[in-house]
Amino acid sequence: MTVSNDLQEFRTEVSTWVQKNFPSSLRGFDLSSESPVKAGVDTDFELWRKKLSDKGWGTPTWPKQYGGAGLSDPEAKIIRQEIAKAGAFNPIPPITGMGVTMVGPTILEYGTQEQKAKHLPGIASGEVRWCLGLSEPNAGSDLASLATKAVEEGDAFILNGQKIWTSGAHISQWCGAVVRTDPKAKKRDGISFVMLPMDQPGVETRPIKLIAGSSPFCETFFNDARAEKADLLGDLNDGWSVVKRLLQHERQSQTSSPGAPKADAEPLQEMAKRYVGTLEDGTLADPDLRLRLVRNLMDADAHKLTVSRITAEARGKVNVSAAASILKNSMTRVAQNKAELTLEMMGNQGVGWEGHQFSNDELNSVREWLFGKAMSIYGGSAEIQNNIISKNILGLPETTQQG
Amino acid sequence: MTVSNDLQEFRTEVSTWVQKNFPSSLRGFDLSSESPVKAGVDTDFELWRKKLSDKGWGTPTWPKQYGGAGLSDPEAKIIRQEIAKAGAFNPIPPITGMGVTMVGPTILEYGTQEQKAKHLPGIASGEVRWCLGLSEPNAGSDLASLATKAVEEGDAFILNGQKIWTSGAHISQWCGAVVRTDPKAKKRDGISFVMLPMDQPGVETRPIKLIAGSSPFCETFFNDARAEKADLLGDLNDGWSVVKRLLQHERQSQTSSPGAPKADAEPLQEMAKRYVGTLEDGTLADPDLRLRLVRNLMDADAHKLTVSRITAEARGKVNVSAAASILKNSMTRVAQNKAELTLEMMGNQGVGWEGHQFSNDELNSVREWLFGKAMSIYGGSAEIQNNIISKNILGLPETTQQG
Amino acid sequence: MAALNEEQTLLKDQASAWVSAEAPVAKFRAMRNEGKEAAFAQPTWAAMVEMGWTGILIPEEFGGSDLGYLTFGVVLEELGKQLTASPLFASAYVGASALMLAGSKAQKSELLPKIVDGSAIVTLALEEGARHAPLQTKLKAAADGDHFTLTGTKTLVLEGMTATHFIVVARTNGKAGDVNGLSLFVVPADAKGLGRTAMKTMDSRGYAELQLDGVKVPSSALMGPADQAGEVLDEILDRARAGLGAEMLGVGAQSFAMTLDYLKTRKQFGAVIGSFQALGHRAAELFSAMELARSCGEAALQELDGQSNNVAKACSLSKAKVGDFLHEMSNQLIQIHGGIGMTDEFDAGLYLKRARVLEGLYGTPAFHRDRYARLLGF
Amino acid sequence: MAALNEEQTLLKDQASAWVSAEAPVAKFRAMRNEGKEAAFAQPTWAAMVEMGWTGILIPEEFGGSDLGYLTFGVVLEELGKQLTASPLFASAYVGASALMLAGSKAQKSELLPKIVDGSAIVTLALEEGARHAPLQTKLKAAADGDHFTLTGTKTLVLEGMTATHFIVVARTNGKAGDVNGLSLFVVPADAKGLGRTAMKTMDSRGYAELQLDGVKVPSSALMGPADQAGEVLDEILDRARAGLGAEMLGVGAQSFAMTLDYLKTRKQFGAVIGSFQALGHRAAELFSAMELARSCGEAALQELDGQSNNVAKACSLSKAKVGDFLHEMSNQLIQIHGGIGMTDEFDAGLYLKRARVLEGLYGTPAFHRDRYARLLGF
Repeated sequence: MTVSNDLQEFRTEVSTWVQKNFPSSLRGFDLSSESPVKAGVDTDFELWRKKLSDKGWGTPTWPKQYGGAGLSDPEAKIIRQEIAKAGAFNPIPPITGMGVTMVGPTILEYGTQEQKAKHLPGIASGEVRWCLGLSEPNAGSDLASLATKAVEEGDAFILNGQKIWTSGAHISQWCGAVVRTDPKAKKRDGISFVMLPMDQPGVETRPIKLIAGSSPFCETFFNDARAEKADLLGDLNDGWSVVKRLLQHERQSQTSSPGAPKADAEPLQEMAKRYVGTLEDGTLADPDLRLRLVRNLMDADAHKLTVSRITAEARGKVNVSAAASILKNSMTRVAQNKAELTLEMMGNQGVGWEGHQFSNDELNSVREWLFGKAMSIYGGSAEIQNNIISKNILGLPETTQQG
Repeated sequence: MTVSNDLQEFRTEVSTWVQKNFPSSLRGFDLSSESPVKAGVDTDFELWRKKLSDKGWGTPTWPKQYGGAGLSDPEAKIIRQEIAKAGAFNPIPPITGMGVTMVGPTILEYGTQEQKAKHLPGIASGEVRWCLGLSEPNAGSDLASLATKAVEEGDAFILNGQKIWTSGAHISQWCGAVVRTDPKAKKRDGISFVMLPMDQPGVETRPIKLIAGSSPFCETFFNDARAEKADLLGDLNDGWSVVKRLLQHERQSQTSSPGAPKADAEPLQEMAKRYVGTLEDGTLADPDLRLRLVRNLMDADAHKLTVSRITAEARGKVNVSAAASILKNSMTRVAQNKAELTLEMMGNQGVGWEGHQFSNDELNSVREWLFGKAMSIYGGSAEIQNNIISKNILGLPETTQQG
Repeated sequence: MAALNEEQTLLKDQASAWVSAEAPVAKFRAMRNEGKEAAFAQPTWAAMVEMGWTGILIPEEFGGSDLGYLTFGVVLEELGKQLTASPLFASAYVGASALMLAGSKAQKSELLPKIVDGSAIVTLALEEGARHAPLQTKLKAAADGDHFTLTGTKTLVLEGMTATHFIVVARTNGKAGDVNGLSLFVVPADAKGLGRTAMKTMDSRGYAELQLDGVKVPSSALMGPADQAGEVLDEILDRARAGLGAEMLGVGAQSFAMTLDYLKTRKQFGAVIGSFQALGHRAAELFSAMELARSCGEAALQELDGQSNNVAKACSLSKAKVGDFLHEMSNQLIQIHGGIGMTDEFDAGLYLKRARVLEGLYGTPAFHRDRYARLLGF
Repeated sequence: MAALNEEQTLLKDQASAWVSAEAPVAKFRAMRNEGKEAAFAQPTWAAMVEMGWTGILIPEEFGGSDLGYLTFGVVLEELGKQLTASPLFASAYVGASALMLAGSKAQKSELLPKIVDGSAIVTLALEEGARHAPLQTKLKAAADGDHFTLTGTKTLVLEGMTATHFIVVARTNGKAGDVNGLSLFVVPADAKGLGRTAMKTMDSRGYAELQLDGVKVPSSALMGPADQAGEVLDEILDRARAGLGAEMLGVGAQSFAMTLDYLKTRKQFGAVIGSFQALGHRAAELFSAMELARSCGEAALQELDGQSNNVAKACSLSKAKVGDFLHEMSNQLIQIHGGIGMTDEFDAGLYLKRARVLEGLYGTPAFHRDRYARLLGF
């Protein structure tokens, strides 16, 4: 009883505060990863960032001394809900890249007092953007075979090698990188996780052009790049456990409901009716498309219901469980299939790349369809997720050298 | 030119002969494996068997001295076509079990003069039914790990062990069995292929009841069963190559077009309309079922077209090529899917097991649906076929201990 | 969503323990082999009544415990795991739901207590043709004075051979296809002119075909207003569908467990077959499909307990998604077991046959995809 | 069926050698990067004319070699393998087919020889809205005296920016949806009142949008009788669909080859990824699907050469089955290549984009499943 009363009061407090402080000029502000927001581009945006992070509400569950608000998950949920209700948004996660979603939680778990004090406040305030150097050209799904070397030199590591798919590397201030610190140890044993500033001579980034056009991804080259030993996260040569944890947080952050439609987004079935038309009885004029469409909508519901069920069963504990693999695959399937169906219903209007003959929605649908092909590749491919499910959840035996 | 003229004359000769000799009493005679025909049950049947086999037309491509007619494939095809046209049938393959389809061709390839002279005529005349002892309870898709032992004793082998899925064993006169003749050799090296009479004290058969009801399959037990050394097919301990060949012939015999409908069978779409009804525009009243139905019909067409294409490309050579694996899987998929669709369209009438509330067609559809589940298991499971395709056709590497 | 409360967790454990000890699939097989018409074992049924499962949905004033649909679903799932056959679903779930939604005070007071104590078996008599299409109901109920005369036939009536009362869907007006003109009647099994014959179905459950040949019932047998039953019938059927979803989850969960166990124990090519990646990934896909289907199945039961206005959509989602999962799961149960799965002495066939019948009952996945789309306005 | 004759085998080898040497995907990429409006390389096109490919369908009396559809399909498949772009399909295949089926003696004698020598590029202007639905044609052709006046717009006109003549599908009678009232007109690209603008599509081919603003053409521009073009248009489109099927087989075959090569060379977890059974089986499934699709694609071309009455069914089968295979194949091309497959500098994306546009052109697989079912009477 008392608890829920307190929550009720807290909800009122949050909603009043948000209404009072969220600048109306920012309604409908585009936070999409397509155009990553840089802190300070806009004074109102800057104002809102500062007000929210001063209260620690950008990272509500983080400890107060590190820039959080030390709140419980139910309280954090209320903040999310009230911010959404007010048509506002939390700017901190997007402008910190991998900071809030992946790096922060991992530092909280593995970091020393000093590391927490050094790195978390900058993330919580939204002033430091982070990228992650995990994959390499010859180590995609197979992180254990990475080749970037880090050699100890005085109180630092000297890094040499190439990373790929470092999202936002060209606009980040810090990078968390997996590196090989013991070349002699067998694959997974000799690697460590280090943190280093991007603004140094030894670091070079090159954006990657994707099939969908320009992208937030980069190749990142380390030529004698420096990482302080003090910025080694976790134990030396024990980077594997840190990375596994990171990837869990990544899957976690990728299992939110698919293509979470903006409030104003047109439901798929309405778009279908607009392009395809309906029969006398009001059903879609293309019954073949209709069947595949209803399947997709059902799959989307099933995914949403599973997210809430698993959260409820986990009794609100942050869930980085094995279920994340199931959810990542189901969300990917729903989103990629939705993108295919969207193109199919747009028909002749769903093949555009540029130009006035196509609406922006139509052009975006094509780009999103292409970009979405990455969902089943990054963050552990669909195949890797199935390996995890069959081994970690179902307890099926390791398939010798079968990955 | 001359060739095709000769063929034309031959066609006339065959059609006249068939019309003259096929007893009209046998029209519509049930040859289904459900009720295996025994030679001699019916005088007209017996008469027809004798007339056809005397001409060697039951096994037209086999050499004359072994009871065949020594004809070419085009000529054999003409015999098949004319027999079908006349509403007649070739009784020899069904009443000899595995004799014509699998054992005969293998003996022709691996047998000694003596073996051919001893075994082929009985098959060609339809007087000797053969079964095959391949699978064992612990060696299903994995023949190499079979346990039935054969020990040399004088001029014979003494067999001990159990076979399973020996089709028609309880009504066969002879059996071809894979046995282990060298327990010390590694899996595939120590096995041999022997032939033995079923009518001896050391052989016992027990029919197997399936989920679809009674079946032609048996468990067959060898307790000191005798096989003459003279009936060893292929070299000692080289049974593996014989078996591989047998299985190719089996896949071959299983790639004929799916659910090859009897002339009088109702097309699936007509049955669908009868059970489901149609809309004003004449389309099926259940558009969801309609889509899945048309997919199945298209898949059936694609399969048929592929059979003819591959035959044509093979220029009429009997095709035991790798393509057989593709065709076996596609035929299986089409047939199993067709059976599921049939039950679905029958609805409440598609759940019957016995009784007057259901028509014979409805009851048969349920049994065939269940029996058809075996198609993707026997003769090399669907998974085994995919292994064959990926390794033998596509040249992908063996997956260590992954089968 | 479905985090079970303490009560539900206890019941689940009780049901699970009892089912595997007292009503395992072996008993169902024995019953099938006997070919007994009742198609369930009397002691099994008596024990369920004893444990109070017949009262889970029924209000306390009628002797029930009023625990709701999710709770009943917990029991149905456990029964599904062992294919346990009994009138529990037909009578204490569907029959009770029908009476609670549409029954008169008198009908409730008379029948609900008897459902609880097992002295009455009340079942729905709906299906007529090959397709599940409630509006196509033809069975005629002609009003004459203070009576109705019912004439027509019903098929696939669940537990029809042992039922004491039928809730008969009849047409009092209009023609096949009309939503108006449908009415529900409570008809005692011993009514004059009512004949029933057992149907031997592939799943060996106790279905019956009913012939109503001028069966006379008093107006008091009418449930709710005449001609207006179309809507409440849909509500009754949605409850039935959600219940089937729960049983199907049980059938599917057991099928998966049997398959997973086989993958871990069966050896071929010198390794357990579960170590073949193609099979490992298939197991992963099946498990994922099961988790997604479970969410839909449980959500439907919760919507019923919450009496949300989302019931129809949720129940069609459940029947469609659980149905699709079970369809694939039951086929893979056979495929992965290989030859042994084809033999009658192994249990896989029993699960496959139950799965297919449940898939069609009260609407195939295709029926519910269409309904779901219409509810979404396309 | 498709055992190629000697001539076809020779042509296949010639085409294959020429395409990989002279018109590989690298040239298509370069052309795309230049963003040139023609969307093909003039020398490439000239070479095709030189080799006589423009005359494969055309009777000898008009300067062609009359080798038929299967033969042309052989060439289209080889071009598809390298995504080679040219007006060959639009003009020498679709345009020529239309003239041969519906053109007057005068139109044939004027245009067919020019198609052969490359001095004319004749393309079909059909599509108007978002959906492929020929009967929905709205573009109006009003008869006045010995002229017709055409008004309306066309979209996705293949090679529309370089075409010298358009075969315009127009409505001379009735309303959108009617099968009667459709007519075909030959309209020169320089006709007064005809405007064209390039469309930038994801596959970087040369499509144009046409605006016909009171374009006057003489009655002699009419192809066949007025109002009666519905049927012949379907015959023209079926030829186009079978041709697309051939090109799609080429795109799919190359996608499969790239994927298979990657499976054999890319290492992860210390082994080539093709040794992972899950991927090995996926490759097997894709290869099987390709073989089945190939049979459908080749059969359609053979039905056209045989002028069987089975053409419509065969062409819908081809477009649907080849389309479904290419859809899955192009997605797996990206998936199996992983991150590298997502980068623009690798070719996979070019194949995916081409695949999707071809899938929809002249009817999606769904369109053709529906048509196939109607042809079978359900």
